[in-house]
Formats: sequence, C-alpha cells, structure tokens
Amino acid sequence: MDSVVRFRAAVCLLGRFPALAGVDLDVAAGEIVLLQGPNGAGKTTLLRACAGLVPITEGDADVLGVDLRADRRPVRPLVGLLGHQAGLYDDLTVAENVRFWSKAGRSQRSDADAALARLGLDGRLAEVPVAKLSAGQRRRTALAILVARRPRLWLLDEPHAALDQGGRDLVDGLMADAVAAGATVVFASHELDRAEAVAHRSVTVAGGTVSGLLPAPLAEVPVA
Amino acid sequence: MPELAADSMLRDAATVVGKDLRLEWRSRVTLSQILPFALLVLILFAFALDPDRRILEEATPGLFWLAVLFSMLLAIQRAYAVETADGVIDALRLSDLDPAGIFLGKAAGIGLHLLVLEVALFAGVTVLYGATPRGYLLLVATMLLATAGLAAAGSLYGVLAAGLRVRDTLLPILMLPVVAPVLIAGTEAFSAAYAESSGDGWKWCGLLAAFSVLYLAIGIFAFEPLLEES
Amino acid sequence: MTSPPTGTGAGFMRLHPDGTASRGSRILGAVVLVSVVVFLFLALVASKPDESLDAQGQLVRIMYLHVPSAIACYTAFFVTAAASAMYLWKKTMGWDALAASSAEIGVIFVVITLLTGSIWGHTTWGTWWEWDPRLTSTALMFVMYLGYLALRRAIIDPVSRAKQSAVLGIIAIVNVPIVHFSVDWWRSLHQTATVASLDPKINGLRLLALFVGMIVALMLYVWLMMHRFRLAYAEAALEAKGLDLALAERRAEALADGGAVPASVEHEGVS
Amino acid sequence: MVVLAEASAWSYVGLAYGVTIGLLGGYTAWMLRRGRKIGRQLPAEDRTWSS
Repeated sequence: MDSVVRFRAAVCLLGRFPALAGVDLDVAAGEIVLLQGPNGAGKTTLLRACAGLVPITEGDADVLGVDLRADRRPVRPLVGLLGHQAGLYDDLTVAENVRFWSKAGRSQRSDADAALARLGLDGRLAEVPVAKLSAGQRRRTALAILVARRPRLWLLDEPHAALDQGGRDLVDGLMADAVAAGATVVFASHELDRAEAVAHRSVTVAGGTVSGLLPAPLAEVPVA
Repeated sequence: MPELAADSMLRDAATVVGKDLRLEWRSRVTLSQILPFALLVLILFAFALDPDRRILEEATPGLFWLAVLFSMLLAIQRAYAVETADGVIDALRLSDLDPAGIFLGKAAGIGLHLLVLEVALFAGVTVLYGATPRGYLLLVATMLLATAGLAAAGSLYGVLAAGLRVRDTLLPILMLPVVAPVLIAGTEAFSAAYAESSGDGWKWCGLLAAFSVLYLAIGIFAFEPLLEES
Repeated sequence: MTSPPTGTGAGFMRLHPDGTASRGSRILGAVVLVSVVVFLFLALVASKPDESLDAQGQLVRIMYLHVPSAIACYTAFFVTAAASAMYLWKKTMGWDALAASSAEIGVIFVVITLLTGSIWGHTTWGTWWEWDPRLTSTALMFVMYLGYLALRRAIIDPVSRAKQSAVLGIIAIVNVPIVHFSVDWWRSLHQTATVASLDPKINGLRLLALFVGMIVALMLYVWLMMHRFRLAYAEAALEAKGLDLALAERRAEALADGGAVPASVEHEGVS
Repeated sequence: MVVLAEASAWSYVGLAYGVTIGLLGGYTAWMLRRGRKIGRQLPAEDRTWSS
C-alpha cells in the first residue's frame, strides 16, 4: 500500500458549517504535498481531518490504513500535527514541554533531547518558560515535539509562519529529513515561492474542496 | 511489547500528575491564589455569623467543608484551564496517553491540591474558630475519602465543562448538586470527630468511600467520550 | 384560534397542518382530558377528607398531585438516562432528542412536585420550606437537571452536544439515589413530620384518587413526550436541511475564483 | 400538627391545583405553539407523524 492519505468526497462539519464539502485527495508515501488556497478554504480542517481530530461525516477517508469513518482515534499516534496553536504549557520550560509531550507520545527521553538540539533549543532557551518565548521560539518548540515523536505522516499548518530565515531553512530541512526517513508530509502555506521549492507537488484547496494536478478533478465532486 | 491496560493507565496517570505538580511548582497558582482565597472564606464566615466563638465552633465542620467546596471549584477551573489553553487539548487527544490515565492523573493532581488546601483550612479553623477535634483518625480518614470523591467528580465535570465558552458559570451548577452528599457526609463525620464520641462518623465515611469508588469508576469509563468532544 | 385551512380528519380529530399532533397523540390527548376531569372529580369532590388520627383534613388532596408528579418526574429522568445510554450505543440523533425531551418534561414535573410539597408543608410546618428529606433531595435533583438542560444549551455542535449530554444524563441518574440516601440519613438525625408520613393513611376513595392521579400523570407524560419529541426531531431535521444548502454554498465558493471569504470561516481550526 | 380552618385548607388545596394546572397548561401551550412554528418551516414529507 503506497497510499498514505485517500479521501473520497469527504465532508467535514464544524458545528453546522461544512468546512470540507466533498474532498478528493490522494497522497502517496514519501511525498511532500503543498496545500494552497485562500484563508477559509478548508486547509486547516483538511489537516485536522487527516490527524483524526475532526469527524468525517460523509464520504470515505483513509489515512495510514486507518478508516477514519469507522474510528478515527487509531491514526492519531501515527501522525504529527503542527497547528496554529502550539499546544504548550505556558508555565513549563521548553525542555519540560518537549519531554512531557514526547513521553506522552511513547518516545524516549533521548529522542526529546536530540529534538531539542536539532531545533537549536538545547542551550539557555531550554530552561525558559514557554510563556516568555517569542512566537518563532514557540513554533520551534512545537516542531521539536514533532521531531521527537517521529510521526509517519507530518501535517504542518503554515510551518513557515512567524519564523526567521534560519527557522524557515530548518523547517525545509526537517521536511526533507522526514521524507528521507520514510515519512510523508502534507503542509499548508501561503509562502508559495519557498513552499513550491520544497514540495513535490501542490494542490489547491477552495470552498472546502480540492483541485490539483493529481488525481481528483473537481468535476467528480457533485456540485449542487 | 504486550502491556496490561491497567499498567499503562497508571503510568500515564503518573505522567500527567507529575506534569501538573511541576506546573504548580512553576506557577504557584494554588499556593498563592487559591489557598489565600480558602482562608479568606473562613474569615468571611466569621464576619457573617458572629464573632462569638461558640457559634463558629459549633458550625466548624460545615464551614470547613463549604470552604473546601468553594476552593475546589477554583482548583478544578485551574486544572482544566491549563489543558484548554493554546490547543493543549488537541495535543492530548493526539498523544498516546490513555484517556482513563489522563482522568486519574488530573484527579490525583486535583486531589493533592485539595489535600494541601484542607490541611491549611484545618489549621485555619483550629486557630480562628478554636475548634479542637477528639478523633484524629476519623478526621484524617474523612479528609482522605472525601478528597478522593471530590477529585474524581471534579476531574470528570472539569473536562465536561472545559471546552465550553460558559465553563466558569456552568461548572458550579453542574458540580455542586453532585457533591452535596460529600458536603453532608464530610460535615457529619467531622461533627462526630469533634464530638466526644465518634459514633456515626464511620458510617458517613462509608458513604464517602462509596461515592469515591463510584466516581472513579464512572470517570475511567466516561472520560474518553468527554475528552473527545470538549 | 382560527381553524386550520387544511389538515387531516374532521371534528376533534382535525389536526393542525403544521403541528406536532398525530392521530395517536390526538386520541391519547382526548383520553387524558377525560381522565383529568375524572381525576379532578375524584380528588376534589368524591373523596372524603382525611379524618383519621393525625388527620390531614382537606389537605390530603394535595397529595393526589404531589405523589403522581413525583412518580412522573422519576420516570422522565429514568427515560432520559435510558435514552442517553441508547444514544451512546446507537449514535442516532433520535435517542438524543428523546433524552432531551424527557429531561425537559421531567423538570416541569419536578417543579410541580416541589411546589405542591412546599404548599403542603406550609400548612403542616407553618413555613414554606422545611428540610424534609424527600423535598430536599428532590430540590437537588431539580438543580442537577437544570444543569443538564443548561449544558445542552451551551453546546452548539449537535453531535458533541448529544455525546456530552448523554454522559451527563447517565451520571445524573446514578446520582439520584446517592443524594437521596445521604439526605435521608442526614435528616433522620432530627426527624420531624415528613411528606412521606402521609402515605400509609390513604385508603378507599382517597387511594383511588391517588391511583388515578398516577395514571393520569403518566399518560400526560407520554402525551407531552409525543409532542416534545416531535418538536425536537423537527428542530434536528431543520438543522440538517440547512446543511444541504450550506454544502452547496460551500462548493460554490470553489468556483467563485478568489471570491470573498466569509469572516466566520477565519478561525476554522477552533472546534 | 397545625389545625387549620376548613376554608383556609381549601385555599391551600386550590393553590396547589392552580399552580399545577397553570404550569402544565403553560408548558403545553408553549410546546404546541413552538411545534407549529418549527413545523411550518419543515416540508410536510419530513413530518413523518402527520400522515
């Protein structure tokens, strides 16, 4: 099975709002796929749906061999999601956050320490409470947690946002490393120049549907 | 590696409670805000009732547990405020942590905070109201059992209210009728412990124990769907 | 009240075209109405005042309301819990609508139980409220289910609301006996006349009045449930209707090439 | 036990019956009215009970 993500006419409701209105999407193993599209197009929801956080109410959705319609929980330990919010405890230090979350993800402490080093957080910053960090440093901390957990599918929502030049290069490096290690990456970005350079292909998300080069034309989606 | 479900549940509980204690150590919200509030409640009771020690002394068991309930609401709100800020609750759902383990860990964290509050409140009623207990064993047993029940119910109702915009106002109305039996049993058991003979006190401890076991069991099974939807 | 332009049936069986009535509910409604009249006759006219030792006199008539409404509210909350459990098992919105409807009607019956108990209490104790174990635990139950209804109002997402309130609906019924026991033990320390003390002295026509009262209360509960459930069901169906429209609109956005995006979509990540 | 005059007892009984009938009647009226309002917005084929 080479398909990591396979969505067919997937509908996802946030309250009464159809954030995804019939998505067709295929991502093969080892790909880096860029989601582009205007704000509110459904990129964030698509990533969260892949992570098994939001329910798919219609259509088919299969991620890493898990049928999300049947039970979306088993996919969660297998993916790493970098969302708009970092998911950090403000009063704990950078190192404490990374260690807690990697322990919660069944990773070793050595993985956590290696991840801190990889993101350049092993120095003085490691002992600083997260509340005192800048937006970019929070982002790095969240990325360190992802690195420590070694997910099979990376789901990154605007990974370049709030980062400086060095940080952005680091993110691109992380994506390349992840794919080299056999993982798959799906990410959303507005910084198309940088993102298209690193992505293998890009798809456009609009109005809760996906259109792209491969393999699902919008025409297949029944438009009322 | 095959692993017993109970083992991973307890280990996850330990991870969560360890994190919560570290959070308290760094932020000191309970020690510097909730604890003073609890003691303030004792002083306000004295203003409301009478400076006459006799009335306060007689009412000590009830006032003690009322102060515990009020501070408990703050402790629960604090315990789940840290889990809902900054998308942490998503991270919890995405983690490998057993939901039952998270429930027990949060309950243990709330329980430990409550015990600290209760010790301080006990010192408070002893000094301020001049109440001296006779049956220390009954007193300690009541505190431990009541705390377990309050912590279990608090952990459960805390996550129920956690994701809502109206959580601060909804939590008390959901929580207080449920823990009313703890208030009754705790007060009656304390009355016995402060009186000459501990008489009916142990019967009330039995009720507290049943309450705790029941809510721990409900929490272990019901926490998952609640965490999923909050 | 103008008569409906269309509608099925004739005479009293004519149903409002938009309403929640059906043939079944109309027939049951007629039966309830007749039974209420019979009940009122039995309760207020036919049955004699209580002249026994420790007599209640005319006040015993309040019991014909108090006890049946208490039974109806316990039934209602039990149905809420059962429907909640069924929801968690089957995950269909019908069970959620049933649980919600039953809880709301249960709250109405609790209020009646409390008010009639308090009115009776005022004649006996001279105060509107006495810490009678039954009344006190009923009052706590009342607040508990107000909390249940408040939780339902606080959650917008239908699935999330159904799941969370189902859990609460089950916990609430587990709570009822605990609260009841603890309050019972608590008050047994200083026992006074209780609402319960009346029960054994009811016999003959008085017993019949009480019995008919219970039947009427339960029938009334079923009739109210038929309407309330349909109302809840219609509301859910209406929500689902809006959904098809929203889906079409959402897909149209994709075609409207860079069209304006509604501001409400901005923070879609927050669930 | 407080012994009440007959008339006074009847006024308590009347109060209890009045409150009960008032509450149930009010709730029923609200429910039926709302049922019609919601029903009007729903196509007849979705009101499975009114056939």
